[in-house]
Amino acid sequence: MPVPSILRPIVSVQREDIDTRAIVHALTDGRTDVGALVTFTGLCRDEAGRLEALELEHYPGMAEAELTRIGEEAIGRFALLGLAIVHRYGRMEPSDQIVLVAATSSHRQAAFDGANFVMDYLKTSAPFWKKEHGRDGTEGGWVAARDADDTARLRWKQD
Amino acid sequence: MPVPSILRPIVSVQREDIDTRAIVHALTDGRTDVGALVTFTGLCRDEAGRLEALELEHYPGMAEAELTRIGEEAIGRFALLGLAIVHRYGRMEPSDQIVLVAATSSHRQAAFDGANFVMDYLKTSAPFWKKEHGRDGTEGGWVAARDADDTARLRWKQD
Amino acid sequence: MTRLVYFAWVRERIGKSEEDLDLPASVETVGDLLAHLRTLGEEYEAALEFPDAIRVAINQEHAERHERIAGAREIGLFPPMTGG
Amino acid sequence: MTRLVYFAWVRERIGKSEEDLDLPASVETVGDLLAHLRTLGEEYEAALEFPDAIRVAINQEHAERHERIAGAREIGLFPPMTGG
Repeated sequence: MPVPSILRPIVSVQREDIDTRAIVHALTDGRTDVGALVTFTGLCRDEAGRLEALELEHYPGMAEAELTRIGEEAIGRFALLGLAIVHRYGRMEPSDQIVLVAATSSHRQAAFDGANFVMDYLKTSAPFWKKEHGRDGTEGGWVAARDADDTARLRWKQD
Repeated sequence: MPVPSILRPIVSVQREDIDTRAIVHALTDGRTDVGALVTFTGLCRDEAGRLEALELEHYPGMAEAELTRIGEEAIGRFALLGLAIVHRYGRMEPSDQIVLVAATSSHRQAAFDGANFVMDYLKTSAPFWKKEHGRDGTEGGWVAARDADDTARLRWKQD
Repeated sequence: MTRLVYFAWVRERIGKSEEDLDLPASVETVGDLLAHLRTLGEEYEAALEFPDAIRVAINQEHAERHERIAGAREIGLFPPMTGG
Repeated sequence: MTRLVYFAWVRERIGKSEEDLDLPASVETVGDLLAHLRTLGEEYEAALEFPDAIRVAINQEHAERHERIAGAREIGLFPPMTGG
Protein backbone atom coordinates (compact mmCIF):
# COMPACT_ATOMS: atom_id res chain seq x y z
CA MET A 1 0.00 0.00 0.00
CA PRO A 2 1.31 3.45 -0.82
CA VAL A 3 2.13 5.58 2.20
CA PRO A 4 -0.22 8.59 2.21
CA SER A 5 1.69 11.78 1.64
CA ILE A 6 1.57 14.18 4.55
CA LEU A 7 -0.47 17.17 3.53
CA ARG A 8 0.33 20.40 5.30
CA PRO A 9 -2.02 23.36 5.48
CA ILE A 10 -1.11 26.66 3.85
CA VAL A 11 -0.78 29.07 6.80
CA SER A 12 -0.12 32.79 6.71
CA VAL A 13 -0.20 35.45 9.44
CA GLN A 14 0.11 38.78 7.70
CA ARG A 15 -0.55 42.51 7.89
CA GLU A 16 -1.60 42.90 4.24
CA ASP A 17 -5.06 42.17 2.86
CA ILE A 18 -6.07 38.60 1.98
CA ASP A 19 -6.02 37.55 -1.68
CA THR A 20 -8.75 34.90 -1.62
CA ARG A 21 -8.53 34.30 -5.35
CA ALA A 22 -4.83 33.40 -5.14
CA ILE A 23 -5.43 31.05 -2.21
CA VAL A 24 -8.29 29.30 -4.02
CA HIS A 25 -6.12 28.92 -7.12
CA ALA A 26 -3.37 27.36 -5.00
CA LEU A 27 -5.85 24.79 -3.67
CA THR A 28 -7.63 23.93 -6.91
CA ASP A 29 -5.43 24.62 -9.95
CA GLY A 30 -4.74 21.52 -12.01
CA ARG A 31 -6.72 19.30 -9.64
CA THR A 32 -9.41 17.03 -10.99
CA ASP A 33 -10.11 15.25 -7.69
CA VAL A 34 -11.57 18.25 -5.85
CA GLY A 35 -15.37 18.18 -5.79
CA ALA A 36 -15.99 20.78 -3.09
CA LEU A 37 -14.46 24.05 -1.96
CA VAL A 38 -15.68 25.92 1.11
CA THR A 39 -14.32 29.32 2.06
CA PHE A 40 -15.03 31.23 5.25
CA THR A 41 -14.15 34.92 5.41
CA GLY A 42 -14.39 36.85 8.68
CA LEU A 43 -14.96 40.58 8.20
CA CYS A 44 -14.73 43.59 10.48
CA ARG A 45 -18.21 44.84 11.47
CA ASP A 46 -18.92 48.39 12.61
CA GLU A 47 -21.20 47.14 15.43
CA ALA A 48 -24.15 49.29 14.37
CA GLY A 49 -21.94 52.31 13.73
CA ARG A 50 -20.21 52.24 17.11
CA LEU A 51 -16.87 50.96 15.83
CA GLU A 52 -14.20 52.96 13.99
CA ALA A 53 -11.60 50.21 13.81
CA LEU A 54 -10.27 47.01 15.32
CA GLU A 55 -6.67 46.45 16.27
CA LEU A 56 -5.51 42.86 16.01
CA GLU A 57 -2.55 41.83 18.13
CA HIS A 58 -0.92 38.42 17.79
CA TYR A 59 1.84 36.29 19.27
CA PRO A 60 4.38 36.04 16.43
CA GLY A 61 5.62 32.51 15.92
CA MET A 62 3.00 30.91 18.16
CA ALA A 63 0.18 32.21 15.94
CA GLU A 64 1.60 30.44 12.88
CA ALA A 65 2.40 27.31 14.91
CA GLU A 66 -1.09 27.13 16.42
CA LEU A 67 -2.85 27.66 13.07
CA THR A 68 -0.68 24.91 11.59
CA ARG A 69 -1.57 22.53 14.44
CA ILE A 70 -5.30 23.25 14.01
CA GLY A 71 -5.00 22.87 10.24
CA GLU A 72 -3.20 19.53 10.46
CA GLU A 73 -5.84 18.19 12.81
CA ALA A 74 -8.61 19.30 10.44
CA ILE A 75 -6.92 17.70 7.41
CA GLY A 76 -6.61 14.37 9.20
CA ARG A 77 -10.02 14.43 10.78
CA PHE A 78 -12.02 15.30 7.66
CA ALA A 79 -9.72 13.80 5.00
CA LEU A 80 -9.38 17.20 3.35
CA LEU A 81 -7.60 17.48 0.01
CA GLY A 82 -6.33 20.95 0.83
CA LEU A 83 -6.59 23.64 3.51
CA ALA A 84 -5.47 27.25 3.86
CA ILE A 85 -5.69 29.50 6.91
CA VAL A 86 -4.82 33.20 6.58
CA HIS A 87 -5.15 35.57 9.55
CA ARG A 88 -4.33 39.26 9.53
CA TYR A 89 -3.00 41.48 12.30
CA GLY A 90 -2.82 45.26 12.64
CA ARG A 91 -5.59 47.79 12.15
CA MET A 92 -8.85 46.76 10.41
CA GLU A 93 -11.71 49.02 9.48
CA PRO A 94 -15.33 47.96 8.99
CA SER A 95 -15.74 45.73 5.92
CA ASP A 96 -12.03 44.74 5.97
CA GLN A 97 -11.22 41.04 5.80
CA ILE A 98 -9.72 39.59 9.01
CA VAL A 99 -9.46 35.86 8.41
CA LEU A 100 -9.85 33.34 5.60
CA VAL A 101 -10.23 29.58 5.88
CA ALA A 102 -10.47 27.61 2.63
CA ALA A 103 -10.97 23.83 2.58
CA THR A 104 -11.21 21.39 -0.33
CA SER A 105 -12.46 17.81 -0.36
CA SER A 106 -13.98 15.21 -2.65
CA HIS A 107 -17.48 15.51 -1.22
CA ARG A 108 -19.20 18.54 0.16
CA GLN A 109 -19.73 17.83 3.86
CA ALA A 110 -16.04 17.34 4.62
CA ALA A 111 -15.16 20.78 3.27
CA PHE A 112 -17.98 22.41 5.27
CA ASP A 113 -17.02 20.58 8.46
CA GLY A 114 -13.29 21.18 7.98
CA ALA A 115 -13.69 24.95 7.61
CA ASN A 116 -16.18 25.14 10.47
CA PHE A 117 -13.90 23.10 12.77
CA VAL A 118 -10.92 25.33 12.00
CA MET A 119 -12.90 28.47 12.85
CA ASP A 120 -14.13 27.02 16.16
CA TYR A 121 -10.60 26.06 17.23
CA LEU A 122 -9.03 29.23 15.88
CA LYS A 123 -11.41 31.39 17.95
CA THR A 124 -10.42 29.78 21.23
CA SER A 125 -6.81 28.72 20.75
CA ALA A 126 -5.02 30.85 18.15
CA PRO A 127 -3.18 33.68 19.93
CA PHE A 128 -4.89 36.77 18.51
CA TRP A 129 -6.59 39.55 20.47
CA LYS A 130 -8.94 42.30 19.30
CA LYS A 131 -9.04 45.82 20.66
CA GLU A 132 -11.86 48.15 19.70
CA HIS A 133 -11.55 51.80 18.76
CA GLY A 134 -14.85 53.70 18.99
CA ARG A 135 -16.08 56.27 16.52
CA ASP A 136 -16.35 58.75 19.39
CA GLY A 137 -12.56 58.68 19.69
CA THR A 138 -12.51 56.36 22.69
CA GLU A 139 -10.29 53.34 22.95
CA GLY A 140 -13.04 50.85 23.55
CA GLY A 141 -10.90 48.25 25.23
CA TRP A 142 -10.17 44.62 24.59
CA VAL A 143 -12.90 42.37 23.24
CA ALA A 144 -13.89 39.79 25.86
CA ALA A 145 -13.79 36.10 24.98
CA ARG A 146 -17.25 34.64 24.45
CA ASP A 147 -18.53 31.58 26.30
CA ALA A 148 -20.35 30.72 23.06
CA ASP A 149 -16.98 30.20 21.37
CA ASP A 150 -15.95 27.64 24.01
CA THR A 151 -19.29 25.89 23.57
CA ALA A 152 -18.92 25.83 19.78
CA ARG A 153 -15.55 24.17 20.15
CA LEU A 154 -16.90 21.47 22.46
CA ARG A 155 -19.17 20.05 19.74
CA TRP A 156 -16.12 18.57 17.99
CA LYS A 157 -15.02 16.54 21.03
CA GLN A 158 -14.74 12.88 20.18
CA ASP A 159 -15.46 10.12 22.69
CA MET B 1 -41.36 48.88 14.75
CA PRO B 2 -39.94 49.03 11.25
CA VAL B 3 -41.15 46.31 8.91
CA PRO B 4 -38.18 44.15 7.93
CA SER B 5 -37.42 44.51 4.26
CA ILE B 6 -37.88 41.32 2.28
CA LEU B 7 -34.49 40.13 1.17
CA ARG B 8 -34.39 38.06 -1.99
CA PRO B 9 -31.55 35.75 -2.95
CA ILE B 10 -29.47 36.42 -6.04
CA VAL B 11 -30.23 33.44 -8.32
CA SER B 12 -28.69 32.62 -11.66
CA VAL B 13 -28.94 29.52 -13.87
CA GLN B 14 -26.40 29.96 -16.62
CA ARG B 15 -24.23 28.23 -19.19
CA GLU B 16 -21.18 30.46 -18.69
CA ASP B 17 -18.58 30.05 -15.94
CA ILE B 18 -19.23 31.42 -12.45
CA ASP B 19 -17.60 34.71 -11.43
CA THR B 20 -17.29 34.15 -7.69
CA ARG B 21 -15.49 37.42 -7.15
CA ALA B 22 -18.35 39.44 -8.68
CA ILE B 23 -20.94 37.58 -6.60
CA VAL B 24 -18.98 38.16 -3.40
CA HIS B 25 -18.64 41.84 -4.21
CA ALA B 26 -22.39 42.08 -4.76
CA LEU B 27 -22.98 40.61 -1.29
CA THR B 28 -20.36 42.57 0.65
CA ASP B 29 -19.52 45.88 -1.07
CA GLY B 30 -20.28 48.89 1.08
CA ARG B 31 -21.61 46.73 3.94
CA THR B 32 -20.29 47.20 7.43
CA ASP B 33 -22.76 44.80 9.09
CA VAL B 34 -21.45 41.61 7.48
CA GLY B 35 -19.19 39.65 9.82
CA ALA B 36 -19.11 36.32 7.99
CA LEU B 37 -19.08 35.12 4.40
CA VAL B 38 -19.23 31.45 3.49
CA THR B 39 -18.93 30.25 -0.09
CA PHE B 40 -19.44 26.72 -1.35
CA THR B 41 -18.21 25.81 -4.82
CA GLY B 42 -19.05 22.46 -6.37
CA LEU B 43 -16.53 21.32 -8.98
CA CYS B 44 -16.52 18.61 -11.64
CA ARG B 45 -14.33 15.65 -10.59
CA ASP B 46 -12.79 13.20 -13.04
CA GLU B 47 -13.71 10.22 -10.81
CA ALA B 48 -10.17 8.87 -10.70
CA GLY B 49 -9.63 9.50 -14.40
CA ARG B 50 -12.77 7.69 -15.56
CA LEU B 51 -14.70 10.83 -16.49
CA GLU B 52 -14.22 12.97 -19.59
CA ALA B 53 -17.11 15.37 -18.96
CA LEU B 54 -20.46 15.91 -17.29
CA GLU B 55 -23.51 17.17 -19.10
CA LEU B 56 -25.89 19.16 -16.91
CA GLU B 57 -29.53 19.31 -18.00
CA HIS B 58 -32.04 21.54 -16.24
CA TYR B 59 -35.72 22.48 -16.29
CA PRO B 60 -35.68 26.11 -17.46
CA GLY B 61 -37.91 28.32 -15.38
CA MET B 62 -38.48 25.75 -12.66
CA ALA B 63 -34.74 25.63 -11.86
CA GLU B 64 -34.65 29.38 -11.14
CA ALA B 65 -37.96 29.21 -9.24
CA GLU B 66 -36.82 26.29 -7.08
CA LEU B 67 -33.45 27.88 -6.26
CA THR B 68 -35.30 31.07 -5.31
CA ARG B 69 -37.66 29.14 -3.01
CA ILE B 70 -34.76 27.35 -1.33
CA GLY B 71 -32.86 30.62 -1.00
CA GLU B 72 -35.77 32.47 0.56
CA GLU B 73 -36.25 29.71 3.10
CA ALA B 74 -32.54 29.81 4.01
CA ILE B 75 -32.58 33.60 4.42
CA GLY B 76 -35.53 33.45 6.78
CA ARG B 77 -34.36 30.44 8.72
CA PHE B 78 -30.80 31.61 9.41
CA ALA B 79 -31.37 35.40 9.34
CA LEU B 80 -28.88 35.76 6.52
CA LEU B 81 -27.82 39.21 5.39
CA GLY B 82 -27.34 38.04 1.80
CA LEU B 83 -27.42 34.89 -0.30
CA ALA B 84 -26.50 34.00 -3.87
CA ILE B 85 -27.05 30.71 -5.69
CA VAL B 86 -25.53 30.19 -9.14
CA HIS B 87 -25.92 26.88 -10.99
CA ARG B 88 -24.53 26.08 -14.42
CA TYR B 89 -25.90 23.83 -17.14
CA GLY B 90 -24.31 22.41 -20.28
CA ARG B 91 -21.02 20.56 -20.58
CA MET B 92 -18.50 20.60 -17.72
CA GLU B 93 -15.03 19.13 -17.71
CA PRO B 94 -13.03 18.05 -14.68
CA SER B 95 -12.06 21.04 -12.47
CA ASP B 96 -14.87 23.19 -13.94
CA GLN B 97 -17.15 24.97 -11.49
CA ILE B 98 -20.74 23.66 -11.41
CA VAL B 99 -22.43 25.49 -8.55
CA LEU B 100 -21.77 28.37 -6.17
CA VAL B 101 -23.60 29.20 -2.96
CA ALA B 102 -22.50 32.32 -1.08
CA ALA B 103 -24.07 33.36 2.24
CA THR B 104 -23.41 36.36 4.46
CA SER B 105 -24.43 36.93 8.08
CA SER B 106 -23.44 38.86 11.19
CA HIS B 107 -21.99 35.84 12.98
CA ARG B 108 -20.24 32.85 11.55
CA GLN B 109 -22.48 29.89 12.24
CA ALA B 110 -25.47 31.33 10.35
CA ALA B 111 -23.46 31.71 7.15
CA PHE B 112 -22.10 28.14 7.45
CA ASP B 113 -25.54 26.70 8.16
CA GLY B 114 -27.24 28.76 5.46
CA ALA B 115 -24.86 27.62 2.71
CA ASN B 116 -24.95 24.01 3.92
CA PHE B 117 -28.77 24.01 4.05
CA VAL B 118 -29.02 25.41 0.52
CA MET B 119 -26.73 22.68 -0.83
CA ASP B 120 -28.69 19.91 0.89
CA TYR B 121 -31.99 21.15 -0.52
CA LEU B 122 -30.55 21.98 -3.92
CA LYS B 123 -29.24 18.41 -4.33
CA THR B 124 -32.65 16.85 -3.80
CA SER B 125 -35.10 19.41 -5.11
CA ALA B 126 -33.57 21.68 -7.75
CA PRO B 127 -34.34 20.27 -11.22
CA PHE B 128 -30.86 19.51 -12.57
CA TRP B 129 -29.60 16.17 -13.88
CA LYS B 130 -26.07 14.99 -14.58
CA LYS B 131 -25.05 12.69 -17.39
CA GLU B 132 -21.55 11.24 -17.50
CA HIS B 133 -19.32 10.93 -20.52
CA GLY B 134 -16.47 8.44 -20.06
CA ARG B 135 -12.92 8.92 -21.25
CA ASP B 136 -13.24 5.68 -23.18
CA GLY B 137 -15.79 7.40 -25.42
CA THR B 138 -18.81 5.80 -23.77
CA GLU B 139 -21.85 7.71 -22.72
CA GLY B 140 -21.80 6.67 -19.10
CA GLY B 141 -25.43 7.29 -18.44
CA TRP B 142 -27.33 9.40 -15.97
CA VAL B 143 -25.98 9.81 -12.46
CA ALA B 144 -28.26 8.10 -9.95
CA ALA B 145 -29.66 10.06 -7.02
CA ARG B 146 -27.94 9.20 -3.76
CA ASP B 147 -29.81 8.10 -0.64
CA ALA B 148 -27.16 10.02 1.30
CA ASP B 149 -28.49 13.25 -0.20
CA ASP B 150 -31.99 12.53 1.07
CA THR B 151 -30.55 11.76 4.49
CA ALA B 152 -28.54 14.98 4.53
CA ARG B 153 -31.67 16.94 3.79
CA LEU B 154 -33.59 15.31 6.64
CA ARG B 155 -31.28 16.79 9.28
CA TRP B 156 -32.86 20.22 8.72
CA LYS B 157 -36.40 19.02 9.51
CA GLN B 158 -37.95 21.05 12.29
CA ASP B 159 -40.44 19.59 14.76
CA MET C 1 -54.63 20.84 -23.87
CA THR C 2 -51.97 20.35 -21.28
CA ARG C 3 -48.29 20.80 -21.99
CA LEU C 4 -46.12 17.91 -20.87
CA VAL C 5 -42.34 18.40 -20.55
CA TYR C 6 -39.79 15.62 -20.02
CA PHE C 7 -36.21 15.67 -18.76
CA ALA C 8 -33.10 13.46 -18.54
CA TRP C 9 -33.78 9.74 -19.11
CA VAL C 10 -37.54 10.27 -19.09
CA ARG C 11 -37.08 12.55 -22.09
CA GLU C 12 -34.70 10.12 -23.77
CA ARG C 13 -37.00 7.13 -23.34
CA ILE C 14 -40.17 8.93 -24.46
CA GLY C 15 -38.17 10.33 -27.33
CA LYS C 16 -39.32 13.92 -27.13
CA SER C 17 -38.79 16.83 -24.77
CA GLU C 18 -42.37 18.15 -24.81
CA GLU C 19 -45.82 17.65 -26.22
CA ASP C 20 -49.36 18.94 -25.81
CA LEU C 21 -51.91 16.33 -24.77
CA ASP C 22 -55.67 16.26 -24.44
CA LEU C 23 -56.18 14.44 -21.17
CA PRO C 24 -59.42 12.52 -20.55
CA ALA C 25 -61.62 13.90 -17.77
CA SER C 26 -60.99 10.72 -15.79
CA VAL C 27 -57.34 11.76 -15.29
CA GLU C 28 -57.73 13.78 -12.10
CA THR C 29 -54.52 13.36 -10.12
CA VAL C 30 -50.79 13.08 -10.72
CA GLY C 31 -51.10 9.35 -10.07
CA ASP C 32 -53.88 9.07 -12.68
CA LEU C 33 -51.71 10.91 -15.19
CA LEU C 34 -48.79 8.49 -14.78
CA ALA C 35 -51.12 5.51 -15.28
CA HIS C 36 -52.69 7.15 -18.33
CA LEU C 37 -49.35 7.95 -19.99
CA ARG C 38 -48.29 4.31 -19.72
CA THR C 39 -51.18 3.40 -22.04
CA LEU C 40 -49.88 5.67 -24.81
CA GLY C 41 -47.22 3.34 -26.22
CA GLU C 42 -44.18 1.31 -25.39
CA GLU C 43 -41.85 4.32 -25.21
CA TYR C 44 -44.04 5.69 -22.37
CA GLU C 45 -44.14 2.22 -20.84
CA ALA C 46 -40.32 2.15 -20.87
CA ALA C 47 -39.98 5.63 -19.42
CA LEU C 48 -42.47 5.03 -16.61
CA GLU C 49 -41.85 1.37 -15.81
CA PHE C 50 -40.73 2.30 -12.28
CA PRO C 51 -43.28 4.96 -11.35
CA ASP C 52 -41.71 5.50 -7.91
CA ALA C 53 -38.58 6.82 -9.64
CA ILE C 54 -40.54 9.55 -11.44
CA ARG C 55 -40.85 13.06 -10.04
CA VAL C 56 -43.65 15.34 -11.20
CA ALA C 57 -44.01 19.12 -11.18
CA ILE C 58 -47.24 21.02 -11.84
CA ASN C 59 -46.68 24.53 -13.16
CA GLN C 60 -43.01 24.18 -12.16
CA GLU C 61 -43.67 23.20 -8.53
CA HIS C 62 -43.06 19.73 -7.11
CA ALA C 63 -46.30 17.76 -6.84
CA GLU C 64 -47.23 14.60 -4.93
CA ARG C 65 -49.13 11.69 -6.44
CA HIS C 66 -52.49 12.63 -4.86
CA GLU C 67 -52.45 16.22 -6.12
CA ARG C 68 -55.06 17.24 -8.67
CA ILE C 69 -53.95 18.36 -12.08
CA ALA C 70 -57.04 20.35 -13.01
CA GLY C 71 -55.99 23.70 -14.45
CA ALA C 72 -52.35 22.75 -14.91
CA ARG C 73 -50.74 24.61 -17.82
CA GLU C 74 -47.53 22.61 -17.72
CA ILE C 75 -46.66 19.28 -16.16
CA GLY C 76 -43.03 18.15 -15.94
CA LEU C 77 -41.88 14.54 -15.55
CA PHE C 78 -38.30 13.69 -14.63
CA PRO C 79 -36.04 11.38 -12.58
CA PRO C 80 -34.79 12.20 -9.07
CA MET C 81 -32.58 15.26 -9.26
CA THR C 82 -28.80 15.12 -9.25
CA GLY C 83 -27.65 18.73 -9.41
CA GLY C 84 -25.18 20.50 -7.17
CA MET D 1 17.23 33.35 32.52
CA THR D 2 13.78 32.79 31.10
CA ARG D 3 12.16 35.03 28.53
CA LEU D 4 8.67 36.21 29.47
CA VAL D 5 6.41 37.70 26.77
CA TYR D 6 3.11 39.49 27.41
CA PHE D 7 0.18 40.27 25.13
CA ALA D 8 -2.99 42.40 24.99
CA TRP D 9 -4.12 43.75 28.39
CA VAL D 10 -1.56 41.65 30.26
CA ARG D 11 1.12 43.53 28.31
CA GLU D 12 -0.58 46.88 28.90
CA ARG D 13 -0.92 46.38 32.66
CA ILE D 14 2.60 45.07 33.21
CA GLY D 15 3.84 47.93 31.03
CA LYS D 16 6.24 45.96 28.85
CA SER D 17 5.97 43.39 26.11
CA GLU D 18 8.86 41.16 27.20
CA GLU D 19 11.59 40.72 29.79
CA ASP D 20 14.19 38.18 30.89
CA LEU D 21 13.78 36.92 34.44
CA ASP D 22 15.86 34.76 36.77
CA LEU D 23 13.26 32.51 38.34
CA PRO D 24 13.91 31.02 41.80
CA ALA D 25 14.30 27.23 41.88
CA SER D 26 11.09 27.04 43.93
CA VAL D 27 9.09 28.14 40.89
CA GLU D 28 8.43 24.74 39.33
CA THR D 29 5.05 24.91 37.61
CA VAL D 30 2.99 27.37 35.62
CA GLY D 31 0.88 27.94 38.73
CA ASP D 32 4.02 28.70 40.79
CA LEU D 33 5.13 31.18 38.13
CA LEU D 34 1.87 33.14 38.26
CA ALA D 35 2.07 33.34 42.06
CA HIS D 36 5.71 34.43 41.89
CA LEU D 37 5.07 37.16 39.31
CA ARG D 38 2.39 38.72 41.54
CA THR D 39 5.09 39.41 44.14
CA LEU D 40 7.13 41.52 41.70
CA GLY D 41 5.15 44.75 42.04
CA GLU D 42 1.75 46.31 41.75
CA GLU D 43 1.75 46.34 37.94
CA TYR D 44 2.07 42.53 38.03
CA GLU D 45 -0.55 42.39 40.75
CA ALA D 46 -2.90 44.38 38.50
CA ALA D 47 -2.20 42.22 35.45
CA LEU D 48 -2.68 38.94 37.30
CA GLU D 49 -5.41 39.83 39.79
CA PHE D 50 -7.74 37.28 38.15
CA PRO D 51 -5.39 34.35 37.54
CA ASP D 52 -8.15 32.23 35.97
CA ALA D 53 -8.36 34.76 33.13
CA ILE D 54 -4.70 34.29 32.23
CA ARG D 55 -3.56 31.85 29.57
CA VAL D 56 0.02 30.60 29.50
CA ALA D 57 2.15 29.15 26.70
CA ILE D 58 5.51 27.41 27.19
CA ASN D 59 7.75 27.59 24.13
CA GLN D 60 4.71 28.76 22.13
CA GLU D 61 2.44 25.87 23.12
CA HIS D 62 -0.56 26.18 25.43
CA ALA D 63 0.26 24.99 28.95
CA GLU D 64 -1.92 24.04 31.93
CA ARG D 65 -1.32 25.24 35.50
CA HIS D 66 0.26 21.99 36.67
CA GLU D 67 2.85 21.82 33.88
CA ARG D 68 6.49 22.19 34.80
CA ILE D 69 8.42 25.12 33.39
CA ALA D 70 11.91 23.63 33.74
CA GLY D 71 13.83 24.20 30.52
CA ALA D 72 11.37 26.72 29.09
CA ARG D 73 13.09 29.20 26.78
CA GLU D 74 10.02 31.42 26.41
CA ILE D 75 6.85 31.72 28.45
CA GLY D 76 3.92 33.76 27.15
CA LEU D 77 1.14 35.24 29.30
CA PHE D 78 -2.04 36.57 27.75
CA PRO D 79 -5.83 36.87 28.11
CA PRO D 80 -8.30 34.42 26.51
CA MET D 81 -7.99 34.67 22.76
CA THR D 82 -10.38 36.63 20.56
CA GLY D 83 -9.16 36.14 17.00
CA GLY D 84 -11.14 35.03 13.99
